[in-house]
Amino acid sequence: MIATYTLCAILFLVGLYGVVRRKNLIKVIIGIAIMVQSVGLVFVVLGYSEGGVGGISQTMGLVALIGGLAVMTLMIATSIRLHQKYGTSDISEIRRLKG
Amino acid sequence: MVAVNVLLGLMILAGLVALEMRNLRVAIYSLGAGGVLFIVISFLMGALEVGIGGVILVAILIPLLIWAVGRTTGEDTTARMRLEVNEIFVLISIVAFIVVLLVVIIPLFPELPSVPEAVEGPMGLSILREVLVLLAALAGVWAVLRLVGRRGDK
Amino acid sequence: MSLSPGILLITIFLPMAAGLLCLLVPDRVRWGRESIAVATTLAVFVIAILIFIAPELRFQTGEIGLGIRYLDLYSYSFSSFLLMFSSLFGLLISLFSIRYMQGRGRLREYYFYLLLTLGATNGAFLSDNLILFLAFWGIVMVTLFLLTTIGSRDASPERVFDAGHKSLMIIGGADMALLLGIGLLWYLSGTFTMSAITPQSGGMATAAFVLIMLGAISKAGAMPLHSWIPNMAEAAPTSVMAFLPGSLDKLLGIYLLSRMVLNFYEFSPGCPMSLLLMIIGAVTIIAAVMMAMVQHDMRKLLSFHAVSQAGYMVLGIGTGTPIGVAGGIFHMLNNSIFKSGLFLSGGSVEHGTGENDLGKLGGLAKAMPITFIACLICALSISGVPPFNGFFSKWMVYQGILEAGASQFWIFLIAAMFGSALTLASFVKLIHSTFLGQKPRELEGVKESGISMTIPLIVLAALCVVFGVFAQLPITQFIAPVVGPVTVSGVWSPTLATVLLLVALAIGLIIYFIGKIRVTREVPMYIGGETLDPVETSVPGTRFYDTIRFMGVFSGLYRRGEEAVFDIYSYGKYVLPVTRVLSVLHNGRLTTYVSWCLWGLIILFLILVGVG
Amino acid sequence: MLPLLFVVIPLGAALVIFLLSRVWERAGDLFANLATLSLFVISLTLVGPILRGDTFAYNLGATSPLGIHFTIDGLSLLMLITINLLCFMSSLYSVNYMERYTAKPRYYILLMLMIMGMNVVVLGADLVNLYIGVEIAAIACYALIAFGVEHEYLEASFKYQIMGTVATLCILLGIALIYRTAGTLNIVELYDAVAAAGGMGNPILVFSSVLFLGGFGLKAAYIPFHAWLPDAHSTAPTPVSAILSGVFIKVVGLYCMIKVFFSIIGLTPAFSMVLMVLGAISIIVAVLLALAQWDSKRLLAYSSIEQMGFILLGIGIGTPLGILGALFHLINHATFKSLLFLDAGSVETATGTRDLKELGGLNQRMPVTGVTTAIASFSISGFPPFNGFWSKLIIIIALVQAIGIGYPGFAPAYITFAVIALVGSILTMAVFLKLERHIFFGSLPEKLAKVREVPWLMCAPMIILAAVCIGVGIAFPWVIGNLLDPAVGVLSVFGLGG
Repeated sequence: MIATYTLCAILFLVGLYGVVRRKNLIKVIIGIAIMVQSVGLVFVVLGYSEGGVGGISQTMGLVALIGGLAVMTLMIATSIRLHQKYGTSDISEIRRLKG
Repeated sequence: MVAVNVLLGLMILAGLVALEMRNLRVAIYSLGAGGVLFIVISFLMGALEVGIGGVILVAILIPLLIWAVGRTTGEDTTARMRLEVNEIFVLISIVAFIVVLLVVIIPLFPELPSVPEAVEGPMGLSILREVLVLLAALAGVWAVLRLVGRRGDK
Repeated sequence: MSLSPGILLITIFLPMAAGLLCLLVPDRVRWGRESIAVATTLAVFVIAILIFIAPELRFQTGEIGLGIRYLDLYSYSFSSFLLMFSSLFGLLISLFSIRYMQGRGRLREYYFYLLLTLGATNGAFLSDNLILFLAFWGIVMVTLFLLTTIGSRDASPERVFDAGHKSLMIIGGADMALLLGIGLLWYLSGTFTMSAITPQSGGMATAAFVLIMLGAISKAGAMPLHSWIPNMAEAAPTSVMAFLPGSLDKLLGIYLLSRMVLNFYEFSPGCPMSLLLMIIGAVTIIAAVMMAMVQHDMRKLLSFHAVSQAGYMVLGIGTGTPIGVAGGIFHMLNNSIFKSGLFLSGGSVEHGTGENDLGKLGGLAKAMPITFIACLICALSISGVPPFNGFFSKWMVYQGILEAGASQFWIFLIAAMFGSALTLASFVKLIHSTFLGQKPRELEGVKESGISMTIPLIVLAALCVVFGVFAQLPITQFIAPVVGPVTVSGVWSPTLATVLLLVALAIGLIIYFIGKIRVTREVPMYIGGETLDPVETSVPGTRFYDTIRFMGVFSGLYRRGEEAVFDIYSYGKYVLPVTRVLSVLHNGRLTTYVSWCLWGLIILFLILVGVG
Repeated sequence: MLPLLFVVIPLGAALVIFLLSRVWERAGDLFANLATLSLFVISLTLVGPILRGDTFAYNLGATSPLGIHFTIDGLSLLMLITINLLCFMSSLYSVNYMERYTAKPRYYILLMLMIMGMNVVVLGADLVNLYIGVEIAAIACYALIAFGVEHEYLEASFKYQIMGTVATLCILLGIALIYRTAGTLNIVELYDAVAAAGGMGNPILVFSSVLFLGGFGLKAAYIPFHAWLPDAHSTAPTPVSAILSGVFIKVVGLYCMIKVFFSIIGLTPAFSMVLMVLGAISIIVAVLLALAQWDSKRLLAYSSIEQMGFILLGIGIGTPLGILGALFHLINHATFKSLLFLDAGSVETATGTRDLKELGGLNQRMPVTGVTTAIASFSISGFPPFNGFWSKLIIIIALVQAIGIGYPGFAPAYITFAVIALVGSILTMAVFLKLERHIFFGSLPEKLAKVREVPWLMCAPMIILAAVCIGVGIAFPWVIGNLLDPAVGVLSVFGLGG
């Protein structure tokens, strides 16, 4: 099990790495998607026992996935509009707000 | 468990590919592959609901992303790394975080309880809540995709 | 006659309610607000006298936790005599304002704030609960700011606001110290009820003392928290100056300081805190009076004296001896009388002439006799000339210093006396350049101000004389009940009094003449054969003490004084570079922002999971 | 059934607005205001029953996290009143203000969803419901921030979306760990279950509470998790900014944190110290940042972070008095900060700019805005008799009191934090005097000579909120007795010294 947990953690960190280091809007969203999947997996692994995965854990995993999906839909919409407005998808150039 | 671990390893690989690819379409397909692996893992472990959730996720997210790439840019042209204070700070931060998180959590895993919990539980109303979340997101998308936000603009 | 304790409420809430009424009175009702204000303050004054005559009164509502009551009012000797005087000043100022403020904008607000201030001040004197006291004390600060923003005639809106800003920052900042001090005091004594607090000692009590002292001296205007007064003097209406920094703020600040010394802290002559207060007092006396000597603006000159006089009070209370404390409190009372008298005379002159610059005034003695005489009496009073009241309170302070023990204290005595001399010297300048000397042509046709403005002046000048000639009266009636029996027989001790007096007069006159001789010599009569305006050839009183200003040692100090090095407020500007650095760090990059979050998590993990 | 109303009414209003907006353009104005007003009134009617000790519960469906479970206790009622009062004010203000944006019905729909989300957070009897509330409110909030669909709106929204999602994922992970360790998600049952699982002696629970600290911290925006807030709060449409700064960050951030640290895990000395340190840092850094701003709404946004610091400091003390002060400051900040945002919006509406350098002397031209801003500024600076004075006072007194009854060995820290809080207060004064100086005092620039006061429908909420600031300030014993004591009663049982 420890190996599974560790791999889930690594998957989460890979997603986080994408969020922090990638500057393309779509790449950032991909990073978020990886994180969402990893959290979903954490629930599955946490709820896992010989007989299957617990109902509550599953429900919460579902919450994570659907919640993530909802947010990402909005992110995609926003990123399209951002690209239209700024003419770039580079998040490090989208910084009118500072100070 | 071994199979799950292998699949997880593949997911990580797919994730890395998705993040590193310059071609965004390939990156998204790679993410989709990761999603499929996710679904497989869920079903393998017996998590039917999460698996269905995964299917929904992949089925909606991937086309959306492809569509978004079509509307924006197909190529990730952002520079990989510049020698700037900011970039170095960010790199140090993420590396430090990864190290600290792993150092902190690996000793925790044995502490995690392995008491089995009740396997079945009615999905019931939890679906209703998911619907509400999706509703909010739809309303949001509906608002954000307006072409003109303020009266008098353009 | 027995009064119901509920009468205490009237002194607080009647002015406040009347103030709200003033806010609602429409502009077309002639004299509506003015009559409301005068009638209310008169009523409050009468009630305050009744309360003073009556024995102790206490009004309480139910407890709301932590021993705090919503209202907990208590009148005893100290608070009721202060209540009487604050109401008196309220009455005089509203009388004075009728004419003085006539025709200005924002009158509606002016009377509202004025009455609110009076109510809150009365509330502060009466409240027996530190929290309630703090609330009323704070309201007075807010109304001070609001009254300042009404602004004098000749100041730009920016300047007016900046003066208000400065006063609010300094008093407000000191109030924060006061708040913490009150918290510590509560922690030590276990109660917020002022009459139940027993004198505390020890390290934390000393910290509480210093913090509360900061609050008190910022209100009273002693150094180093004095610098709001001169700025405000230039920007606020003179009646406001007479009302708040001139009288009520002094009463409040010194009241708090005396309560601290008398009731809350183990204060003995010669203890470190006593020394601290005495040093603050002495430095304030000298430094402020030095600044006052070189001012050109009448209001600013008066305001530096307001600071300087606060030094005497702090010095007197700081001695810790009964006579010294009594002297400090008596001086607080006297100062409020002659200082508001002086500010109001200034206001009267300003009302008559439209001018505040001493250089442009002169020769008004004949045109404004009542103002002149009132101003003269108050000026002699403030300089400590017998038989006016300032003399006695200062003398009591001197005696307090002598009784305080340690032989090195002669230095405080010297400072106080020297301060008196310089005060006299600077008032010679004020009187000369306003009422004596050559009358500028622009001021022909200036007439004495109307009766509503002269009555307050007459009352205040009369009080100066009465409290001087019959000094026993206020001391036995007002002050002895607070600090215990005071041996005032020494007041007439001829040797010391006379010597001090003569020394003071002599120094004052010497400085006066030095200044005068130098200036007269420098004024050229003709330039290029043209006959000059008599105004320019007259001896302007404003230049009397430029000699001192340019004297070696002082020139550096004065320059620094003008650069506001001694102004605690000016150190605020050093915050700005820090804010700029922080601002630049927010560079708009999402990645940077997320990295900060990561660092936050890293540190939390290390601290909580790693260690724990 | 009663708790369900807080969800059904906004949801129903959203549906009605959606259906009617095609036919009737102004349906949104009517139904949104009706909904928020009725919610506010309903929440007020609950004060009496709650004081008598009643609690309201509503359970729909199966066992705890799978069904929908709501409860109303003292704390949630306090939050409900605050939320719904401010949302009512904002929706009233929106009627005129939102005219400048297109597609007003969509705005109202999102607003209703956000209100519903916040209500769900407060009502939720288990962590999953709470999380769902956070998620709904957050999604609606992202969209509302982006509502102007111009450069800044989208940028602020996107950054918040990313950071907010990272936060919700942290929260979710925390919930997962707590669930597997304690075996339940019901908040009432969790306290005992967590204690049985070893409480803070259990490293898993410590880990998950750190995740909560980070996740809810990001939502509550204290330093260093704050960076999204100034962008989001300053660019969002003003009524939304008012809700965001006024209640949103408190409901989805602080309220949840209070729940976690007092109703679930229980405070430990280490967490108490961490909360206080975070609070103190937020106070000082944010107020300095606010001092540097020239955009009125950005200044207010930074000042919100600072005020969150005060609340966090109060929570961190952990004594009943500290929590009382924190909750009192929470509702006070909600009123005066929303008021300040509405005022800034009015100034922007009237003059077309938020740049302090271009404004000045508006007191004569905009009396209502001027007076209400002055009241709010005095309130936030902690001047008596306004409400901010009392809550700051209580927090300071609580810190002093904690020297005696707090955790042993923390005495110097309590004093230090008190000093920091006071220094922060002084700087707050400077910040708001700057705002007053550059907008309402000083001389009126020539091009603003024709500025007029905003319409009465925008003035009304400002006046009401100003009246609340004064009213709460004068009648604070009533507020403490009727609203705050029941709320603290829910928590301090588990806190320190209770």
